Amino acid sequence: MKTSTAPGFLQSLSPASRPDPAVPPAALAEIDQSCRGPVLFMFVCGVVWLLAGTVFALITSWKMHDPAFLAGYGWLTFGRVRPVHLNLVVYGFANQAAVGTALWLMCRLCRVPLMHGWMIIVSTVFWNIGVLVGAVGILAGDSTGIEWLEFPPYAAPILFFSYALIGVWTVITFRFRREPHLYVSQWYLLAAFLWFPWLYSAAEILLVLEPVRGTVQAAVNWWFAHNVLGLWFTPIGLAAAYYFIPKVIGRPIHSYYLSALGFWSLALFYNWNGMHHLVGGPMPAWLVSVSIVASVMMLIPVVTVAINHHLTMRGHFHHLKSSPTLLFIVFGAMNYTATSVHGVLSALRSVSEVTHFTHHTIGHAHHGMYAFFTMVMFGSMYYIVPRLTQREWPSARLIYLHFWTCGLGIMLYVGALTLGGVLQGFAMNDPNLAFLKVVAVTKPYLVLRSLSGMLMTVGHIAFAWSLGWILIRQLGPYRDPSAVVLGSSKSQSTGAPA
Amino acid sequence: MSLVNWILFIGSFVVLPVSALFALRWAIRTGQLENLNKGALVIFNDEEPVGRVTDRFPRP
Amino acid sequence: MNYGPLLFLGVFLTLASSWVGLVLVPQIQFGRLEPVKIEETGEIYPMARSGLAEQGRELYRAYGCVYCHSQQVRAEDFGADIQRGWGKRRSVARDYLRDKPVLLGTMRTGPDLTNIGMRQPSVSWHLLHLYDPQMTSAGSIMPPYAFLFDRQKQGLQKSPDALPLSGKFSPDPGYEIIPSPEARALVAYLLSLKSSASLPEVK
Amino acid sequence: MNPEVPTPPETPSGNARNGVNPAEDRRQVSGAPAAVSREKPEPGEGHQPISLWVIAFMGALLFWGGWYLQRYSGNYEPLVYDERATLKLGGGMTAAPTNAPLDPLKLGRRVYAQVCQTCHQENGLGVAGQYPPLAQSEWVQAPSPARLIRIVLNGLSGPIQVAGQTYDNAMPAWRDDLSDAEVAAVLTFIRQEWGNQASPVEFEEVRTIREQTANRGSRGLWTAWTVSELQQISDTR
Repeated sequence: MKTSTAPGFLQSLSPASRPDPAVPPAALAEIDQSCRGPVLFMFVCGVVWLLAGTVFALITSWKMHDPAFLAGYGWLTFGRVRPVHLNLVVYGFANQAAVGTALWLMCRLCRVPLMHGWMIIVSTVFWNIGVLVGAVGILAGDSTGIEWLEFPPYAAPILFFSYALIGVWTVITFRFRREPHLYVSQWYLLAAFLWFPWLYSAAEILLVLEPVRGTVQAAVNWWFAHNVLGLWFTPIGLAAAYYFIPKVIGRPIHSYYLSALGFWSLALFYNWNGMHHLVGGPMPAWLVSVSIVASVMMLIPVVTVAINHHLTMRGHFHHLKSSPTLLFIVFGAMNYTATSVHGVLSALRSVSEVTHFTHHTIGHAHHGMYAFFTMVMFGSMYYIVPRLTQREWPSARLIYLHFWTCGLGIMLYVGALTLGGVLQGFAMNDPNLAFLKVVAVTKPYLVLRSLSGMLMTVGHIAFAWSLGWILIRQLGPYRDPSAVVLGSSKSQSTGAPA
Repeated sequence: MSLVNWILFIGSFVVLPVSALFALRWAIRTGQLENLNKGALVIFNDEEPVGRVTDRFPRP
Repeated sequence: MNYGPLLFLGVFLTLASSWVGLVLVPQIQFGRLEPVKIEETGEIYPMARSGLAEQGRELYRAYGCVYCHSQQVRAEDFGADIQRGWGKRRSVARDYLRDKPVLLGTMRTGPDLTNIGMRQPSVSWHLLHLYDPQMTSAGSIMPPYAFLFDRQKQGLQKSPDALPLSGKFSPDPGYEIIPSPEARALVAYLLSLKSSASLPEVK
Repeated sequence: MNPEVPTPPETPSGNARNGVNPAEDRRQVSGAPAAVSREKPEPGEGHQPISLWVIAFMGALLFWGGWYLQRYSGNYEPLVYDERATLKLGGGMTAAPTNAPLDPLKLGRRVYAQVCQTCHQENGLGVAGQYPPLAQSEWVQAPSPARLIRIVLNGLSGPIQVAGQTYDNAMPAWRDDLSDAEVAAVLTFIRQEWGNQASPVEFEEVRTIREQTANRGSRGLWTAWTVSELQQISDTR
């Protein structure tokens, strides 16, 4: 049901145009219908990159304990497949899963159908071209050599153009919202959509196009790299958690005051964290100290969010057995708390002295990026996709397989590298131990990492299988959506208490 | 420490808290913080009211 | 909270604060550091690298060496960097003035390379090590970079550039292994990595 | 949709809130009489006040942050890298690092790990066909270290026979990078490790030979020894 009052593209750009107050908030089914093409397109592209990134992850991990593996080709050397893995899963998968989820959440929270879907489609096409060009560039040796920003300079404008479309779309949607109140998820989303282009363009300019001198580059690098996680992925992950946890169990969030406190303290402190990656490095003492203090201050938003989510869930944990979305998101939210507290500890100078430069850091990065963020994104997709396709997920077993392989896999991964990293750090700080002995200490943990990676691979294949299957079902005969998807239709109310 | 740095640091220590205080005062006076209790309910509506569980595993 | 502009202003100001604090202030404070003249030797430090070493640096970046090797030495009483001989003093901002990009690194899967040019000045060692790290460092998990070497048929006489390989590392009879220009550039870069000059800000 | 709709009845734990209008809710949050609170043992969700414990926790963290910055900021100077610099200058709270001389064997082991080990290996056996062994080497265990000191200071090039095997590689000069004490320590170490049994090397011996051979090249460009040259030098005490 198209509303005739939807503004045209040019009209929606005009600062004078306002939403028509006579138009009521859109029905959920109408919103889902409008999101179907763009959001599904983004999710499918994201999952394709997830599979490709997983292949590169396995190659990278295997090379760590079997250096002769695929060693004959320059383009497959460790130092190239590793950044390709990172950039594919971060910019290819995580980013598209994040933006797709964010678009759907924005529409739902603003209570408007997705406007100008073509912008999203064009943006997604460009984004995927950018990721492909960037990954091939790295394999060809054009990496910038800057962590989290390896995509060669010629890929960046493509990505930026793509992002700009999303940014414009967000502003339009926000301006034409039909729900006056801003829910906490919207704060996080709007903030993330403002922060990301600032971070990305500043880093691209100051590091690649017109590099600043000396270690100022390192400062910009870690200001950017830590904030991509902290001010882009984390807010979107939290926005999803703040929406789906109350939504799935049908109970409002415990305390809105805590939500506000958590949001503003995150905004205030997270962006100052990055320099703790340079503890002991050639940076002025104050710069590192400021970041250490800000890192410890992160306990405030983390504890607030943890309390808020926990008290919302209290008495409702039995829903974990019945809801795939909740299962993934609660797992992610718990790991958000765990990884953040862990991050606070490893920012301290005395801890960093041991753990810096070791596999511990890699374990921590995956803890945040995977055990928290990616799992929350999986949970979100399990909620969103059936509503867009109007089809049921094909198999509960596949979902369980996905959850347990990925959940156990990432816990094994984080455990192995955290422990192995600490042992590596102690060995490295013992000057009487030859370096090759330090390497030998880490080897069993690197093998464990490969095993956990295989577990997660199984989960990713299961998820891709589910997604492919549900999409194929959509091509098949139409089924009554109200019988398939819970809660998205009034006819479902027969099953709900009156 | 050079003059520029002093200005920057003192400036940030004074300007930031003062502006935060003003923002808070403004927010309270204009009622930005008053209807927070509505906020948590905004994701529920007639279609999906409070109390309805909206997700489950697929049934065979 | 339902007032969009308030949200946008707050969100803008928070990131602006760290943009000023972590990017702008460092740029003002040490973004214009200059090389200095070392009193003992009269050399300008840091010196520009030779063209070959600069080419090697590009390869170091392109092959992602930075993912396993750091180039920063921590202070005497912080970790064991100096006791391990990775440098004679801690690294400071001035050491990196000429580096684009700065390759500090965050991992020590392999040893730190700040001072590798002093610690291991032998070109032939580096070539052997690049060809197959197991030859010089058995048990290492560094990948072999044999693709930086050319396998060619041996002429009447052994080429003077051929790697002195023996045992299980030697090529098929009648063949020899010659380092490519890339391998030589990479080694030239590694040998250029020295930071023992004492600076006013650090003993 | 109307956001003013009161919490519906099916909220499991919030039955007491049935029919409460939002105005009453607000009153309760902003410091209601105790009796009202008791009436509603678990008030409805959505607007729980922040626990005092959380506020106290935040205060403690902020206080700690201020203390840390005051102590470890190095006065916000750009060229101060040591976060304890101001403490060391001011109250003398930390003792200056002592430069106590290291046990020569310990120092020798350390220098060996730093500069020798990459070629001669941790076990002193070298690399077959490339780098000669030091363990059980007749060169290392010679009665006088005169040749060894020369090799370390200026390097060695050309073929050399060690333990019946010929090696043809080049050893670099360490004259610029190792002090007399370090050369003495590392040579003492290799002469007494891996079952080697030879006399320790004295610091004075290194200094004397360093002065004697100072004319073999210049900084960075030292002329390496060849075996035939070294054989001119007596290796007996």
